[in-house]
Amino acid sequence: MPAPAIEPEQFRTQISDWIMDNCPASLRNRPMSEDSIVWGGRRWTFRDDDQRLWLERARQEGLTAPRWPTEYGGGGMTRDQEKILREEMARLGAPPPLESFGLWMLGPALLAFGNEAQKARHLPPITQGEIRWCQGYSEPGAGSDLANVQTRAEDMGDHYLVNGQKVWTSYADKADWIFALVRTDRDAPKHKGISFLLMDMETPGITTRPIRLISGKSPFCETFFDNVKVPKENLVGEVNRGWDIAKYLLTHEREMIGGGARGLLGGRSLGAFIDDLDDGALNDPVIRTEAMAAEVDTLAFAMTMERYKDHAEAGGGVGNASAMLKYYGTELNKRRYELLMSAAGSDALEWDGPHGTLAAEWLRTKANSIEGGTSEVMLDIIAKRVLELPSA
Amino acid sequence: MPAPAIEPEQFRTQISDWIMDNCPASLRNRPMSEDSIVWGGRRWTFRDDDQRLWLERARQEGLTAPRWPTEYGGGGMTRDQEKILREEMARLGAPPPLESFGLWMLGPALLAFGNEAQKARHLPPITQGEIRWCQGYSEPGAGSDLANVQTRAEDMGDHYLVNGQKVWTSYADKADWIFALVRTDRDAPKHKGISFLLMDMETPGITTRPIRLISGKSPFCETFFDNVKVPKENLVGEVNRGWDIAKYLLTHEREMIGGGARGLLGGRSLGAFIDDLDDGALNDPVIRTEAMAAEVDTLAFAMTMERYKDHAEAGGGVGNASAMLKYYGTELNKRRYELLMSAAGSDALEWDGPHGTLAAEWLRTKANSIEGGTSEVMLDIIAKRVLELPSA
Amino acid sequence: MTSLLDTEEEIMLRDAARGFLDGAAPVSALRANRDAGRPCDPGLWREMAQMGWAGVLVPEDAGGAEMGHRAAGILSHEMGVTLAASPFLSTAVIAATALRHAAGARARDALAGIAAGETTYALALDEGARHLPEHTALRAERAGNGYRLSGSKTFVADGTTATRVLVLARTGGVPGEAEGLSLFDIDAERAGLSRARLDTVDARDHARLDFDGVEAIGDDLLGEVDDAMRLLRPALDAGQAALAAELAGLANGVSAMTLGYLKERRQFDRAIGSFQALQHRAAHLWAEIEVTTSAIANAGRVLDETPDDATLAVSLAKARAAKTADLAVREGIQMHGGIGMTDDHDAGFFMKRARVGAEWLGDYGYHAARVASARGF
Amino acid sequence: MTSLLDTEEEIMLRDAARGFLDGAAPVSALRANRDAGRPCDPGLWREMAQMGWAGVLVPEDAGGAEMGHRAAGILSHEMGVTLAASPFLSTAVIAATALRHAAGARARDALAGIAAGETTYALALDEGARHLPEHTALRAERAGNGYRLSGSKTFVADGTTATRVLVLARTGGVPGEAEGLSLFDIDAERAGLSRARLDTVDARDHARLDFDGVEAIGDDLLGEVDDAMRLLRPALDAGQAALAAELAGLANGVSAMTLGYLKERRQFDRAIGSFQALQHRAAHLWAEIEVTTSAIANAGRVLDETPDDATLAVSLAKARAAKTADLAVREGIQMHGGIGMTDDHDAGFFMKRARVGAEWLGDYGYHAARVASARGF
Repeated sequence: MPAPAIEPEQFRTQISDWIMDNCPASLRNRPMSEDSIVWGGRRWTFRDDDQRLWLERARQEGLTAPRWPTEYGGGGMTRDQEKILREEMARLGAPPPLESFGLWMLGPALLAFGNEAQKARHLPPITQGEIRWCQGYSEPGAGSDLANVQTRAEDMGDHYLVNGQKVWTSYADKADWIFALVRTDRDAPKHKGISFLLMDMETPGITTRPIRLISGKSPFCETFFDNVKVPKENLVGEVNRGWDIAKYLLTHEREMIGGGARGLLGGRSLGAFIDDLDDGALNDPVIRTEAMAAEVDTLAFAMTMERYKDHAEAGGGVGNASAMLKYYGTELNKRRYELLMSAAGSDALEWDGPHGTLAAEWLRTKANSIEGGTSEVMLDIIAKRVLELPSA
Repeated sequence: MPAPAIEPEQFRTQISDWIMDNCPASLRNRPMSEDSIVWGGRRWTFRDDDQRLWLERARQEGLTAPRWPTEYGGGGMTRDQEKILREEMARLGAPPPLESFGLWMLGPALLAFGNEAQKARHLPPITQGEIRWCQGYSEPGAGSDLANVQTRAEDMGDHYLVNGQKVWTSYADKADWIFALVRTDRDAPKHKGISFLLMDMETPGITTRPIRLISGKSPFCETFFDNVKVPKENLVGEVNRGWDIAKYLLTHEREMIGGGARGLLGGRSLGAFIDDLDDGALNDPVIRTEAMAAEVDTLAFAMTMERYKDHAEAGGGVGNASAMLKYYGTELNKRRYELLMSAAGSDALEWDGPHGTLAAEWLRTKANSIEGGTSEVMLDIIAKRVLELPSA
Repeated sequence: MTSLLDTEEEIMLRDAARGFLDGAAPVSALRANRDAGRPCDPGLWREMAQMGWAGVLVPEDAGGAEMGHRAAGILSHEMGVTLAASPFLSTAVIAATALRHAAGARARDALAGIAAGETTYALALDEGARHLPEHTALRAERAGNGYRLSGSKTFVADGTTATRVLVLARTGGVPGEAEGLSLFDIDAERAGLSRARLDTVDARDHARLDFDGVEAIGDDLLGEVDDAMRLLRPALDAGQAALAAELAGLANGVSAMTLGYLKERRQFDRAIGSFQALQHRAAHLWAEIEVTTSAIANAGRVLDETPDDATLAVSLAKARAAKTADLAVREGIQMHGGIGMTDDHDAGFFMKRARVGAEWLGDYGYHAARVASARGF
Repeated sequence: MTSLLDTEEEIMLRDAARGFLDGAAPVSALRANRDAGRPCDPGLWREMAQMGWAGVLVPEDAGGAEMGHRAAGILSHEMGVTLAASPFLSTAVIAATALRHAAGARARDALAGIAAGETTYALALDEGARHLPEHTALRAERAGNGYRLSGSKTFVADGTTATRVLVLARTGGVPGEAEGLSLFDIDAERAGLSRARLDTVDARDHARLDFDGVEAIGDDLLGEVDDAMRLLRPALDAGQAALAAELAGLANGVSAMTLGYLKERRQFDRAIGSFQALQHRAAHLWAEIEVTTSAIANAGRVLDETPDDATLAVSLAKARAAKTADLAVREGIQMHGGIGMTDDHDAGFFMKRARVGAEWLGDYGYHAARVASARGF
């Protein structure tokens, strides 16, 4: 692996050589699918030895978390170096060795808000793929109002006692630990009495139940907390200041979800997809008109993702404008799937018919504009924080 | 003319005979145009003698206001008889002998809220076409908030002293009298201190100035009141209760404007219109798709007008649902004109080019969803009064 | 023409239907059927038949109630409100209309069977992903005194549960031509006919039917040979209008559920229905539903009074209804937020049925094009 | 490819342009020109030329600033913000690009004339209501050493004020064919050429040009005979991209005006911008403008870096810009209410120019179809 301070072109050469030497050929240039993702964790089973080998080699070099400090198993890279790494992996068709909510969400939160002991304890198992995390934000009845946290953590002197319920906890039934928002002060204003707590899912009193969606099975769960004892050292940041961490992570999440629209149907045009579904559909002026409009908007949105990414990478950040990406990307994606369903006609109406899981995917897109902040909340954010329109 | 209590079919025969005998042939089955309308009033000049003759004959029989009492020059007809009259006039191509804000607006208001002296003084000149009225509601800066009346009428003992300004007073420069909302109590809550006042436009202190719109010349004016002395007998209804009359008339007006969409392009299809503009335009899938959608919606809206009209005539009234007609009709009309402009291409961009006044008509439609209550106000009304959604 | 307003009789019919369906076929019944793998509830149809719904279009002399297409639309609308699954559309509307246009005692007997609730029908029409009757390729070849049917049909509503099948077959011409088509009325259990249920998102009975040399005797031919369209055209008009009414009912059903949620559900310390952005969208949706309601009433009126001119009225109704139902379910799901995305909630059922109803018997583009063509462009 | 973000140089150019136009060509200047019957202000163009705008695409060796298409887009965008009328698009973008693709000293001299602000051009292209270059019927017939041009052109931007005219003429083939077209560069005062201004809603210079046997000598032919598309294709790409940028600027201009109004204007005792329904619509409009901004930047980038692939990028930009400007002006007028409908207010100018800009050089449907075709459907 290249030394940290090195010329970009040399770095690129060394990285690409290393990938070619170390990424097993069986993994390269395979289409992405649900079972090609490595989530890690205590109960993880690899699909095959090559998958395990790739993770072991990559984490040894810090490539599961390229920009995290090396002391926690990160790669210690600069922003530009990470960009080169991702470009070379994409070019060579090497899959990500590990994906996890720990890498995406908890790690950045701990690096920004955690204490030294917490970083030392929790970051290495994340980079090594040993502990799988899930996120406990939403609660039944709270909906878009994430600050409406009812799950309470009572200070019992040497520990917190947690009681309550979370919903929409992705993969809670498969995760080892959970990071969650809990209410530690019931008298304070809504946003002020929230804390950010880490819990081992094996702690007595925690149970989970999968949620079935209108589109079928889902990774989402309900998670119940019944007199769960949590050591006080598991509180991240200051007590009652958890909303700051939550906000930090929400902006982060929004960008990820909005970006989904870009890659979903690969680089192919909508017209090509529709032709595959029904080669006469584009003769219908209604479908042709909508396909052209959706194609125009999809390409322009992809350019917008590029522009915002460049802006963020140039150090400008994205901030509240990320609400726009979330809003536009998810609404566009819903339109695209409505169009595909129309184009495919009655063949698309079966759960597993001539077009496979198209119907389930279509129904699943309806959640895009709800999860991670509804479209309405995104529009509120744009109106108030970007356009600075007055409050009522 | 037939006697009031008569069988419908006999009534129909007598009415149609009368129309054929009395409506000059030169007026019948002519296309409607700006200069075929008879507004009446002190300064009115008829286009020709037949136009004058038709008004004189019709008003003698009370046909300018078929359902008003005969003592005021009305026809004393029942609702069903008036319907038959309108049907026969339409069938025989007889134009309305007189149109006026007095017939549409002030008359109904006086019949409902006026005292005997006011009815006796003001209704006959309306039915005879001798006095032309205009309406003074809106004020600069008030916009949709019609109750935000700043024009004040001070009680000077034997008269009111009126000072202020109105805008959007249609044909104020051609009208003889104005009915206006004025503020008579500046300390009362907004809706409580308003009165409904009648003023002769020749009273010293009243001046008007025409408003030019983005679409060109318009019937709208600004009207200024500078120490105008108004006799107290010109107050309609109770002092400070003028808002009740205004609301009554607003519902009335809304139905008229929303209904405009129906007849605007006659019974021809949008496709036929587009073909006239550019016979290749419908080959464009975008234009074809929008034309089909607008045609579907236009026909369905026409059926809705019919359904609501039947409902109103069956005595069910329309009430707040009239907000829907106003909203849907005006928004649809805007869409139709946008489509016509697209279809006509660059030929439509001239003020007076190959397609005549199409550009001016297109721009004029933009006011439809503003005047008589904006689309936003209509949606508020539907949400709160029809759907009974809660207030904030 | 008569008024587009419901008559007093019609209002009573609507109220009665609503009362019955609220009790006998609420959305929870659809859920129970789905979870049990049942496409519909046979007992429900018996009750509907007893109320005269099966015979809504059957002449009185064949034991029907002969209430007409407006009444059929009212019943269909109310079934849409609660997503009630029944053979109503295929049997009582489509098959009954086709049979009424076929003369003779045989058709009269079949109509009597429908009115009695004993016979149910499926219409086996389309062979591909779109509604294109004239693209029929399934062949009916002369064999002795009868015919032999070979080919496949798909997306056949009520295909596995119906006791009889109306099948559109080609006796002449080539696929793409409206001529050369004949309509057969055969027993669903006949040898050589295999029926496989499709696992559609609306959890109703849609099937693929394979005809492997199925025999049809002369009496099975409905109407004249090569002249299917004379029966099928009015049957499709009636079916499309009733389906439009169902979709309008569906829009009303999901919209009532959504309005209820907007009034009850609190977020950010207020009822979400007090947020003006949602209010305006709800008001717009209501306006669209009102306009569609008129088109539905008009389609029923035209079918009852001047059925030969029905194309414009029917396609207008179906085009409007498909779009309105789509808007209603999209707004319904979005306004319900996460809870509406869960299978435990009923909102998803409306979205799934709306999609199936939009495609069946011609999608928005198909009907919009027919409106344009009827209007001369 | 380079980033879609403005470089520091580009930000400076944008700020400088904005500052200049705010002072020299605000919307009130357009109003004054209109009321005086002037299509544009000749003094303004001299100033623009002095700042190097006329030569934005002219090579340095011909006295130009050679800043490229991204820079042209930035200038065009800023002119859209204040609705500044100038010969920029016809002359500095379209004609300059065509001339750059024509070789030789004659083209170099013409480019020098453009950069100096001395020569202005109009492109005489379309003959009907739609943008269809290949439908050109105006004939150029051989006459001695030169040609004789006969026919008519319409909707010629800057047609009455330009000193020269680029005219697309048919030297072979028949209307409808892209082959057989030639491009002539002739003096606007030449005998037989009559120019009549059209009274268009945007109050700018659009004209009908009648060619009654106008003589063109050999030197007036730009490029090769029958090969106009080699010059015209890149010229149109450049013009369409710059026009898209102008429309995006227009959307930004009217939207800034509307946001200002929403913040200031009070109704029902609160700022109207505090009404959530208007907030959501304003936020949606902003999102659309952001997405269009990316497409505009991309078109400039592609024209500068890989101009042979520009069709997709340019048509994408023009299609987006037409739709976005349309939304911005419709929302702008509606949100301003009555005041925006009066001629005394500036909002109407944006709506009128948006409509003209949407049609010129190909409307939404034209460009959306080109995007589809470039994407293989």
